Amino acid sequence: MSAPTLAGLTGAALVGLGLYGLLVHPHPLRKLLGFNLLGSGVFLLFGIIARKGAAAGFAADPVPQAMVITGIVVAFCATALSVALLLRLFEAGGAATLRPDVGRDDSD
Amino acid sequence: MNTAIDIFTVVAICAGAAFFMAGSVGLLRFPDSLTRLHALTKADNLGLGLIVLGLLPQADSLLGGLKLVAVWLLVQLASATVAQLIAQALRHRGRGT
Amino acid sequence: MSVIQALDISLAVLVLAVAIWTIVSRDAFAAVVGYVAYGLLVSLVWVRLFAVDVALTEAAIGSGVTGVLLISAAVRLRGTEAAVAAEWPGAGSRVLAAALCMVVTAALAAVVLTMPDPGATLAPEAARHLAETELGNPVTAVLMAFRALDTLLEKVVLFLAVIGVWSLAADGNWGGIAGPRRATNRQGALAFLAQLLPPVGIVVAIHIVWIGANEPGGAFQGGAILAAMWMIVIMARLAEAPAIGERRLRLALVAGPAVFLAVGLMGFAVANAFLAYPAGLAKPLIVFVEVFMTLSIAVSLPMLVLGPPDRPSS
Amino acid sequence: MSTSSDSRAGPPVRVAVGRAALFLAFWLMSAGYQPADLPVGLLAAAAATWASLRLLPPTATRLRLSSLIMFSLHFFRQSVISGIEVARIACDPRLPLRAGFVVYRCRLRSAGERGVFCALSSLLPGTLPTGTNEDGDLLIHCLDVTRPVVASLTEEETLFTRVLRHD
Amino acid sequence: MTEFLLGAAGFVLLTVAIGLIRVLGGPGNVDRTMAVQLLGTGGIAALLLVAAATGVRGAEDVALGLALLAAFASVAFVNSAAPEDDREAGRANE
Amino acid sequence: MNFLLVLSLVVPIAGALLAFGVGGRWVSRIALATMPLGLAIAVAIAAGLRPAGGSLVYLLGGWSPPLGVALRADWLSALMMVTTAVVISAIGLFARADFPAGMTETRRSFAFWILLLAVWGALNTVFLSGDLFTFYVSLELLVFVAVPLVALDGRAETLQAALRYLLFALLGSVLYLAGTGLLYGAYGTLDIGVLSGRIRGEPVTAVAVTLMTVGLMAKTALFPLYLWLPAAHAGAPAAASAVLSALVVKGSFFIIVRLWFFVMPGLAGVAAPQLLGALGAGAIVFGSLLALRQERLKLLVAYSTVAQLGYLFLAFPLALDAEAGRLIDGSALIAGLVQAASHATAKAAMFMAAGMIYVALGHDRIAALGGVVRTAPLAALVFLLAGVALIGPPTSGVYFAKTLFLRAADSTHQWWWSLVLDVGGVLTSAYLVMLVARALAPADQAAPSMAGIVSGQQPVAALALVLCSLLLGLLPWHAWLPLPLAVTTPDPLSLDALWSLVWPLLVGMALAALMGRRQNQRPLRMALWLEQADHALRQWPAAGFSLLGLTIMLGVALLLTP
Repeated sequence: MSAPTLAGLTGAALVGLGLYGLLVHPHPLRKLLGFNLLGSGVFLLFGIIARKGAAAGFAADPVPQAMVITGIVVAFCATALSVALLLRLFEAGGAATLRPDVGRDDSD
Repeated sequence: MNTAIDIFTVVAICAGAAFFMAGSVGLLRFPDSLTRLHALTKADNLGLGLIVLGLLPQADSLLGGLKLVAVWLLVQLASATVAQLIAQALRHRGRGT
Repeated sequence: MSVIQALDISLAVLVLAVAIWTIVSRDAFAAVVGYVAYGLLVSLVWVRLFAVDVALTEAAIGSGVTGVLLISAAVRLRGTEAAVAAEWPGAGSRVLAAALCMVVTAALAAVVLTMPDPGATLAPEAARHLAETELGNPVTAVLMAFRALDTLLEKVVLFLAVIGVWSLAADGNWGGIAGPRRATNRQGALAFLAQLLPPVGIVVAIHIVWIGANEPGGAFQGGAILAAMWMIVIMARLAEAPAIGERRLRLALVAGPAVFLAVGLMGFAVANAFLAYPAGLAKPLIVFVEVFMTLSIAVSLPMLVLGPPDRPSS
Repeated sequence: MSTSSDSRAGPPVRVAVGRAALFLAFWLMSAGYQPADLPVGLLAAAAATWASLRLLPPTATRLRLSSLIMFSLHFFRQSVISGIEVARIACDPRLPLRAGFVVYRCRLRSAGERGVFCALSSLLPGTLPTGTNEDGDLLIHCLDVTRPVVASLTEEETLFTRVLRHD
Repeated sequence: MTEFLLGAAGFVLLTVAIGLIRVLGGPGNVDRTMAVQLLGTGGIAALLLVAAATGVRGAEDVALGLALLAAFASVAFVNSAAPEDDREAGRANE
Repeated sequence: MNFLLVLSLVVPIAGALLAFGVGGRWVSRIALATMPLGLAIAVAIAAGLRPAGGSLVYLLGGWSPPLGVALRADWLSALMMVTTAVVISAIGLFARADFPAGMTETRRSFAFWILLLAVWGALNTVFLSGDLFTFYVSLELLVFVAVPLVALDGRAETLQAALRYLLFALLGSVLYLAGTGLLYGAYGTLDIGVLSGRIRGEPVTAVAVTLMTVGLMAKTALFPLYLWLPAAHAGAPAAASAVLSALVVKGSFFIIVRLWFFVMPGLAGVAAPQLLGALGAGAIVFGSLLALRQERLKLLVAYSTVAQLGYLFLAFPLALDAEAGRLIDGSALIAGLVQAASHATAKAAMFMAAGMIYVALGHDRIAALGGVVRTAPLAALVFLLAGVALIGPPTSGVYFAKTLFLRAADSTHQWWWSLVLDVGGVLTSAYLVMLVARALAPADQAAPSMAGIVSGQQPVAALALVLCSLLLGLLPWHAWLPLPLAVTTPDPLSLDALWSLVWPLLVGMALAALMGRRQNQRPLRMALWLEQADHALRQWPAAGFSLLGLTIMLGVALLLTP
């Protein structure tokens, strides 16, 4: 089995793993880790596409590579915003839960 | 000449890999965090140094080889700091704070 | 099985093992550390896929800066995991969810296995037009010329993320400072590192930005390294983060997208299209834009990691 | 950060030039030598020097080159020896560990010099500075306290002091 | 030679993996932080070996980047886990 | 002419960058100054479309696809861009009082105005992009705008709503990105035009389109994936809610339309569009019934958004030409987009009205709305008119869209969708009737002391939007849209038209009496069951299962398409 295929299969497995973490784990920080794994798995899928597109003297197709770089940046921004929100939520509400209707202020 | 260089590379890299192994064995066997820290920062640094040494003659140019040395120096600086930082943190924990 | 296959397989197994650890470990901090280790290993995978630009990005962002962000968060959120333990779905639901996720994985794996080799590619197209961009690195050419709009918008994403993080500040702290205060004594191993490493990091970062035109590297990777160096200085309490109301900081944050936009608009006049570069000036203009982008990235990333300002500026 | 350097009349030019040369050398190490790239290298060295002068304002300490070489040789020899030592302990079936703390009275008084010395000794296998105790002495963790740790540290410190020259 | 370098890279990765199992398990967060350091050094070694074997251009720059950031995660940990009295001291100094 | 496409993205983004760089009092001024400019650009593009043969193309950097990225404007883009420009300008006018330009820079104003400009740029990018990856980046731009808007008030519950939204939206983006990658890997291009010529009905296409569609549905909050929407839209400040509800969710819907109608119109099959339509129907029924059960005005409006988003997805089954086996971008799609435009204007006005009522009364409890007609007459009027616009009187855009939908259902022999449309009308009437009944009730307490004063400009902005929505049906659509000649706008004064307005109101009244929250009465068992289902769907596990289940259902439907 070639290196790109192997990376692609790893990517597919990571997508499933990340999806599971993101959907099932109750803690927001763990969900965030799941999201990052999921994203990373998707990027690896781009990686195999890039490598299989090696042509014209390039060892890998540059277009998917550029997209992955953009994707990594965006994923980082998303992680940073989530962490900031989570920490603020923890500060303001004293808990880091995503369950609605907890600690909800029912008066005005 | 080439064979001699290759033999040097093989020997140095084998030695480096052996130090990495020794480091990991130390991590497994040493009883507490501080001693494990010794195994981690010392053996692995030496291992990396030997691997860099072995790769030097394989580099395309003198400056290409020096780049590897630069990498090694940076890792040295990093692990010197980290070793102290973690040791301090461990000592804090030991005091129960 | 050849040696390289064995290496690839063990690398893949290791990556998956660390990823599984990240998902299943009980402790959030352990999971985060697993993720940082994972990021390091994934950058090795990228080198194996001959995507060195991506490997550099992953090394700097995926494990480096993200690692710092998540580790600090995990330390601050310590003890919150027990509180949400009751929200775990039941065992049956978890098994079902795992099975459904596996279906997704299986579908993707089937796609991967049936993918033609060689596959569809734009590499020949990129190679044909590479000379017009005057660059040597096709990835930079895609980012800065062929798909420049995406890169420009990505910089706007970064800019908006900073606004998003800042907007979480308490009203009274608007215009204030985030992160640790500056300490008066500069002793200890951390200060030692923060005094020696950043200048070296600056040299490496400039090297990576500069070489990005022809070899793997580029503005983002260089900017991320610069950002990391600045963060070390802040974390060692050798300097304080700037107040978010400071004019210089604001200008540095918008410099990248603004200069990119300005150069793009200039394309209307001198190159007949938005985001086009005039012949003969393409490379200098791209490097010019990259310099400002590097600056913006180097400033934005620490702002994102430090979080919203938590005290007014003095 | 600027306050500490403001108090001086300005950083001594010699220090700045020395550091810039070091950073230029590092540029050559990492980027290789291409005449066209040299202006960028000079720029990078200048930027690095500026950052370095702000982070680590120049002090009156100079380095003696000959002693530095001597010290480096000693350092490398010592690190190989002690690396083997750690490896030996780790792989020895009896695991001959006698770990413990040793208090070492450091004669270096300036914080910077102390930092360098701590970093160096933390790289040397067998010893690991874990901070200072109440008296300001270094607390060193050792894998084998029965070895002459203090003596070898003293020797290193002496060699290290020779590298430094106070104007 | 290529095969040897790749083999060495695999070996280093394997030993790192073994160490990783030990430190990720804890007992404390400080121990876990060591895992990052372990993988930093070992990963760089493996990277250099793979790069030398496969001739990937620019891999040394990745190693340089990793080396620069090798201490980063640990610094973040120590910084955020610093005992509160440390921060109080910082405040008192102003 | 074509350069206007570039300007429509660049002007708001440049405005945002400039506002950030200058800061202080100038932020809102720059934002407000950008608005007429952006509106003019959008109108100019819409006006220039027909002379240019129906579409405008701009090759960015002069690079042509597949390597380069192209911007394309067609009637869909123009319709949505003009709607966006109108809504944003109105919101800008409305928000001047809530986010004033003080002497010192404040957090809320600074963030709001910059985000308002950024959302505009992001939406225009969505509407004009001809490239799947540019879609991804602009989707992310929308997320990074929308989440801070939700969290702008900074209370714990809005922070939580923002975090839930962020995580779910990110999941959607990543799924979309995965599909994009697979399509690129299979066909070597990201350009919509080039791709539509190359794409084939292969398993890889089915997997990719499934992932992309489900990801976009999660971002659009299509039933049952709406876990984030009610809290997020109800918790934001009124002006921000208006942006989120009227515009942001339409961005991801628009990309689904582009994907299905312009990338793979011939590959949709029969089952998959029916599934999308069924989800839409579920949204209409479920969302409307839950709107009836809400205790807070803003939550009611939010659930009404969940319901109204369902209408948009009816376009998929109704646009399917069974004989040709492809989706036709004809009257059913026009109906979907006109519905989107009408909803955008009406819903923005509704959130504005809810905000003004909140300010006037000091609360937004539906049970205590009595007397609002006297306390805040203009706000109440706007709310009423916006509700009427959603039901769809004969002059309104909703009525026009509904007529087109019904014709399409008739001509494609899918009577069940007309049933859904009727039910939707009844349910919408029901919650409006219930609100009117509450509002007309005598005030059960003395005028509250907390009440604030609504600024004079605010009702004007909201009223203008409502009128847009109410009169949208009268626009000369034929001159501008590729409508078949057989479709004519019905006479708004005919008896048929009047009856079609009255009967849903009558049935709605009965339903409101039955289902609504009544004091001192035991709720119906079905109402309780609904609330439990809603509560479960707003939790992560149920939402996760829905998402995974939908992925598999849609995937199977697409894989089995011959």
